[in-house]
Amino acid sequence: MGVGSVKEVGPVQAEQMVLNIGPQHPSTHGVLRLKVKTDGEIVSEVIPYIGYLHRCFEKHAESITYEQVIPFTDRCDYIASMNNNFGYVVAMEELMDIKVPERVEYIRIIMAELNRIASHLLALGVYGLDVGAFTPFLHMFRDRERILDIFELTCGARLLYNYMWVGGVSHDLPRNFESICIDFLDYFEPNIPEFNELLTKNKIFIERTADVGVMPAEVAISYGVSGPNLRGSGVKWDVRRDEPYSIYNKFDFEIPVGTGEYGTLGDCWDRFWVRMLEMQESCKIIRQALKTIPEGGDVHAMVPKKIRPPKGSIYRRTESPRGDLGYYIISDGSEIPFRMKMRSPALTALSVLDEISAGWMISDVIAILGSLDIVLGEIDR
Amino acid sequence: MIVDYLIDLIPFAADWPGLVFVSVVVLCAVPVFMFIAVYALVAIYGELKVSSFMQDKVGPMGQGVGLHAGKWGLLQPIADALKLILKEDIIPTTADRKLFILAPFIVFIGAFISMAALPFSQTIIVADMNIGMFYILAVSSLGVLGIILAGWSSNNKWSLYGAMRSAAQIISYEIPAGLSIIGVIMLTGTLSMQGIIEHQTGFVWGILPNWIIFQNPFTFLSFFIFFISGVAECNRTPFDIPEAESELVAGAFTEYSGMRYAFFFLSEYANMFVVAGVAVAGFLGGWQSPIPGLMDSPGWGLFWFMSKSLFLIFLMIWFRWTWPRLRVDQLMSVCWKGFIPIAFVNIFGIGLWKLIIG
Amino acid sequence: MRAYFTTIWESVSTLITGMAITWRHMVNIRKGSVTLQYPEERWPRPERDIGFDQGEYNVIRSRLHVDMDDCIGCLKCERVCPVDCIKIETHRVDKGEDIPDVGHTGITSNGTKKALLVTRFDIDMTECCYCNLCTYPCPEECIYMTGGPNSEKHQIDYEFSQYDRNDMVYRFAKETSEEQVAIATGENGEKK
Amino acid sequence: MTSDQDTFIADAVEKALAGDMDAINSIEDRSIRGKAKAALVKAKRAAKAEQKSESSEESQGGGTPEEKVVQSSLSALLSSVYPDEIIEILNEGKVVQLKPQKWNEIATFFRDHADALLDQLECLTGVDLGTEEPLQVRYNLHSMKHRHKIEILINADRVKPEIPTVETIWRMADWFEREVYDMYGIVFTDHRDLRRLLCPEDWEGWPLRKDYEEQESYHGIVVPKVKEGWE
Repeated sequence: MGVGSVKEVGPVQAEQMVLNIGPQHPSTHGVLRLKVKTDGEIVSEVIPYIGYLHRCFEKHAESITYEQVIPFTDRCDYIASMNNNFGYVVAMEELMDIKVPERVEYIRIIMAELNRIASHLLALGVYGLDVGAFTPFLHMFRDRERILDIFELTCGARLLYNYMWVGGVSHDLPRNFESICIDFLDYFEPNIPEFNELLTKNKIFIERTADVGVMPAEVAISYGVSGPNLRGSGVKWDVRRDEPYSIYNKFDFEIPVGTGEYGTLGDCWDRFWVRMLEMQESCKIIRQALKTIPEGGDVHAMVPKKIRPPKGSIYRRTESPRGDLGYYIISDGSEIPFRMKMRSPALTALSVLDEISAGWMISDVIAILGSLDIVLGEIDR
Repeated sequence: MIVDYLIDLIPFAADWPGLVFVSVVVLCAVPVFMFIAVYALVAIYGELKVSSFMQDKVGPMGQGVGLHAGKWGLLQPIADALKLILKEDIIPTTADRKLFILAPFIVFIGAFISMAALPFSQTIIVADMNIGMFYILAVSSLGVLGIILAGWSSNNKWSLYGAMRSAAQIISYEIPAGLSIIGVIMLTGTLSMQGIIEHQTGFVWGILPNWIIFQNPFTFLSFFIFFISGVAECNRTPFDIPEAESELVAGAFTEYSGMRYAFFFLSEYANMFVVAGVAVAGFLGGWQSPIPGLMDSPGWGLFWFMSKSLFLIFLMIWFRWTWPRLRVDQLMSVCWKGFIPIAFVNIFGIGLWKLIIG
Repeated sequence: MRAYFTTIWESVSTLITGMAITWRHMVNIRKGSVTLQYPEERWPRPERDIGFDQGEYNVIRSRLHVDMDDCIGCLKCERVCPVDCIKIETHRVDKGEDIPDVGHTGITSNGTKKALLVTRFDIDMTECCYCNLCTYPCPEECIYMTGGPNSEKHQIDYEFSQYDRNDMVYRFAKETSEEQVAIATGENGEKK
Repeated sequence: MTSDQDTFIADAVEKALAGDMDAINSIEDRSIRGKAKAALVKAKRAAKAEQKSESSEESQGGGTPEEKVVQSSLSALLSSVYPDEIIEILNEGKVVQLKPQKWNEIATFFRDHADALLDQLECLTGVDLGTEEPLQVRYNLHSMKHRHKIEILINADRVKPEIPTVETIWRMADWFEREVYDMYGIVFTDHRDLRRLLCPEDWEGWPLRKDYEEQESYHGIVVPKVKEGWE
């Protein structure tokens, strides 16, 4: 119970209290420790301490073969494993100059977008929990379960898929996939307005999130914040559209950006709202993909049994539900990566926390942290 | 009433007044305690089930005794209570031991002795004091003392935050609640609970019950202000910032476990009942039937009082599982900028109404 | 003043809208409930219309099983495992000969003649990451996750929980003493 | 293997190259099918290599013509302003290796110059090039306005690795530099808060260096090298 050091704030001597939020705390979304300096309820400084979930992904990747890395990418961002697989295989295929069959590209995009919806559902639901609303959380989990069912149907796993391989996917889609997927979309899309009525447009929720934790666009770019957090600040930037990978340029989808409808541009509500709209866009992409997916054919490109990329390096980023997920892969021509760096979007999102939450209350710090949608598995890797 | 009745019953009351008084108080206290315990089990079960249904799940279920939670999960609250009682009682080494032990009882006593003035029916009331309403408002504030003690003695920052928030909140929300009650007292001209209820006898035009809530538009508003302030005094969502689990872990109760935690739990539910009971007595006609001629014999009084109170408790549960939580400063501004001005306008309006119309 | 009342109106209306939604869910619980009464009801395996040879597509992630009669001891699964949870020891024996003493069959169900006696095939399921990588390279398809295409042979087991951590190490090879191995391997006795 | 089989495989591969993959997929025997697939891969690779050598002049450089212009213009801009700082321009101007001394100045120039406007630091990677080689830090820069990118490489001495910080220029570099310091021990001079990021404060050694040796024990906890009974 140490009381913080006495620090001079202006002309008045105020005693600051140091508060440890975490590593075990209900709303740190994992094992994160925030050292918060407070003056009463007002927070003057937030210092995140990370590394409690550090599993040496990068060191470990230097001792296993390229295909063995994929199960470990699953475990980095365990909420959106498909997208992590996707980023890795896109980078690897670019490095090895592999062209995968078109059906594989479609399958990958369907899976990645489904996982994006699942990830956003979790982010939004848990955010509701952070601001005290319990029911939307379980409603969203109910729908997320159905997406996980689809994944289980496809690849047997519900959370950590190891589904996308270099040069293909592990299994073809089952024949009843399309009807099940359409069923889900028909069921899910009408639920989004209900979430909005229950939570997004709720006055208490708006009061808690609008104008809170404003992140201006310049700050966001400078901190490397990406994905829905950046778009919440009004920057129309999406790797899927601006640096198209796979076959995203074939699909027609909007990039929702924050508008500051209820408060200032770039506040927590905008970030929340962007995620809500993105789920609709993902539904649109999935519907298009299901309509045009080519039938039949092998789902594995011609890849040598032992993956030995040519000597060289590549940095490729893809759009994960949390933002720009980059892989920096350096190959020395052997079957083991020479260097594997994962640029995780949640790490940059967490680094901006101190900047945007100083001066707010403890409750707001929790709300801001939740709106950044961090996953500690990805931050610590 | 019951107290008076019992004292009259004992023939040698005049000889040993002290002894008789003490035994009568004990005789009354035991049933009230039993009532709170049973009611809390029902309320916890209700809360579990209602919350589950709202979240598209079925809540505690089972096949029978010994198998999970009994038929429809009816044994779940009993299992919860047993678990809490049997759990190890942990007192942190750095805690202020005496205060730490004392705090849960103070909180519980506040809720417990408020029950003494609640008119369950025409006859079932422990003591119908002539200052009944005032008494309830006074002693129900005792709970905040216990919460502050709990927060301070735990020697934990989360607890301290919870306690301070709780104190600020309860003290603030006493004001709109009290101001709303003033309107009732202006109309009835009495502080006695039974007197207030008797004032609400009869029906307007033979249909609309002559309850205070329906007597004029200002009292209608008053009821909601009183009820929502009451929700805030019970620390229920959306005003549960003292124990906001996503921010303060468990607020003032972070360090408590087992039996002591159960007491906080019990007093939260008891407080809910007190708030609901006062709202029913003050605005909703107490133990009187809402429909002319339907079950309005005195024996049905308990039924009507309980069903009205439980309905209000259901409302509180409904609030909790629908809405997010307010922030601490918003909570204050809702109180000081929203409720208190409206409450003052209400007093003024009720007075004018009484002067001009009634 | 106007803003004051607008705010109040907005608050009341949005809060009541929310309450209406939860009410709707509460009264329609019979239709909307998604609960599975777990020990009585099990999670149904999704209906899967694969439409191609199931032997090639082991679409399940559950506990691993090895058909030891078919294992030729090629170590492919051990090598590919990213978490090193598989441990195999083999000894050279006469090709294609049955050795009933140590439970060794000479020829697999695919017709391959075995040249190695597998004396140890341990899988530590506490470490398994269910990535399914080991089942693909197996030339005899003898290592697989139970409950998939081979579900007739092995009932799916959700929990496979144990009271002792060591019981999670599945030992598939028949226990053999050193003498037995020495007799079985004969002059080929070097350990591989 | 009979010559009969060989011709059968060759047939199937030819068909597959013509676009009829079913010819291979329909082979009943697993082993023959595998061989056929392997042969197909070989054939395709040979075809690709041929194609490449033919069209190497057009295909390299990548991307659309405009992109190429922008790419080269960034490195050209750099070589016109800071000719002495450049060690090497690699990969058609997409990658530039710089000397560390003036890196901070160049970074500011890159961020603020109207033709560069590299306002986003995509990624900051530390690399250990080998036990005898120097350490390296790689910066992937990107402009949100011009939509062009460049990669900067800066080497650091292995014994006393020091690189100027760009933490104030791109705030993202704050934590990424801390991570590189944590993993490689590269000191970013003038960094305001250079602490370990992921490892504990009292961790010994720089884990991602190629010559890193694991600790025997940490705070009395023995680090298991080999799993018990799994030798």
